[in-house]
Amino acid sequence: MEILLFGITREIVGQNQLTVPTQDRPETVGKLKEWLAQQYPALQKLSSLAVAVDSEYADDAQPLPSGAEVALIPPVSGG
Amino acid sequence: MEILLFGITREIVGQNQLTVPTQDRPETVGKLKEWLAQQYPALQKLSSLAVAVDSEYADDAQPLPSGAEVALIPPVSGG
Amino acid sequence: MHISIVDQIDLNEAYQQLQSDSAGGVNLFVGTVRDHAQGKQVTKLVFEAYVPMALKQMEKIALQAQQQWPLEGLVMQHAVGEKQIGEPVVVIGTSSAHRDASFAACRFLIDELKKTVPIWKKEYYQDNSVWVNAHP
Amino acid sequence: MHISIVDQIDLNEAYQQLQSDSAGGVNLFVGTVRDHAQGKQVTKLVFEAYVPMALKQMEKIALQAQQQWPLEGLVMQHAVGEKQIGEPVVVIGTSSAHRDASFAACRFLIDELKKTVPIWKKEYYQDNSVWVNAHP
Repeated sequence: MEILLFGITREIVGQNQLTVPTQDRPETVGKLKEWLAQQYPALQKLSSLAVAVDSEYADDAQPLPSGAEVALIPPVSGG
Repeated sequence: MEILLFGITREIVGQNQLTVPTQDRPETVGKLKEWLAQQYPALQKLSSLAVAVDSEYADDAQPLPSGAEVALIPPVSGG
Repeated sequence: MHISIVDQIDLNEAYQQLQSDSAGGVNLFVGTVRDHAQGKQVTKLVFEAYVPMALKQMEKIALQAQQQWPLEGLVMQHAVGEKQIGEPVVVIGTSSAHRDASFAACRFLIDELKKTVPIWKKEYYQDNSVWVNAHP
Repeated sequence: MHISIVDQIDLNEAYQQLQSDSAGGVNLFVGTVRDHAQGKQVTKLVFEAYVPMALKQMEKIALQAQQQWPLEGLVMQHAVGEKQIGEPVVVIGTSSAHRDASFAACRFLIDELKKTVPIWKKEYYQDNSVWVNAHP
């Protein structure tokens, strides 16, 4: 599973995209966040970290079907 | 004494400027308004009628020195 | 501050005059000629101003706004003469470090302008014309 | 409604898109690069967007505004890439028959954009740079 990265999450991970290994594949947004917290502790220091599934904000219970576009959304600062 | 006219006051009086005859010369803004009410009853039908002396709104007690620029200010509608 | 009575509103000039390195927010309000008023079809408007007094009143309002809010820039342009549907007739501009001030000051300036600045609007309809606000 | 992520803000285009014969009031809010932030001298900004999601979120906000106020026109442009001091980075535009609606909607749109639209700003100072809002 590929995860799109933006802003500070790209710098924390050190890549433009993050690949979650098949054996770790999380079934929900909540599980993905748990995996990320373990792999990249610096993500927990952010003011907030949302996950978007198919370009929509997703809550922890939301499933992550294969083929979905998944992205990390650190605190926004447009405008 | 010359009185500048704008908007609907110019149409009511039928001129761009109004001359108050020397013998009628009002000493205050209040007296001027009384004279105008007699001469041009249609002015009393306006929503409001202010007088400006030297480009400032003037109250009824304000004197009208010779040489002052006096203007009638019907209800404004800019913007 | 930049205050003027003009034949043609110049929105780009207004924006340039509001530019400031310390400003993070710029507000522009543009009043335009609407095609209807009082339930009637409007064909055109004509604006007339008592220019020296209008400029003085606009300056007073502008000073009040500057006292109330920390503004970087302030613009008031009002047009006179004949204006067609869609044409701009007034532009109010404000800029400030943060947007609270520029939003609030912009609203204050247009509201006050409409109350006290000696400018008059004649509305032309298909069959007649009236000086707006003149009668109760 | 006209919603876009652009390299360069175009204020004149925004104003043209807000034109409507039924509109009497047009509001434009322009966010620009300020020379200071958090008490530091800013040298430049860089904006990054998750474009498809940003457009979707802007559209949601725009629909909310259209439901809340009787708007004739609505524009949201946000810039991405490197921006220098004084440059515009966002323009929000609204038009309506009466100015209450356009003022309120304009304020709502910029406030909501800053809360939910996936766009990120990196501020560069003399000696370092930070992603704005990233940390508590």
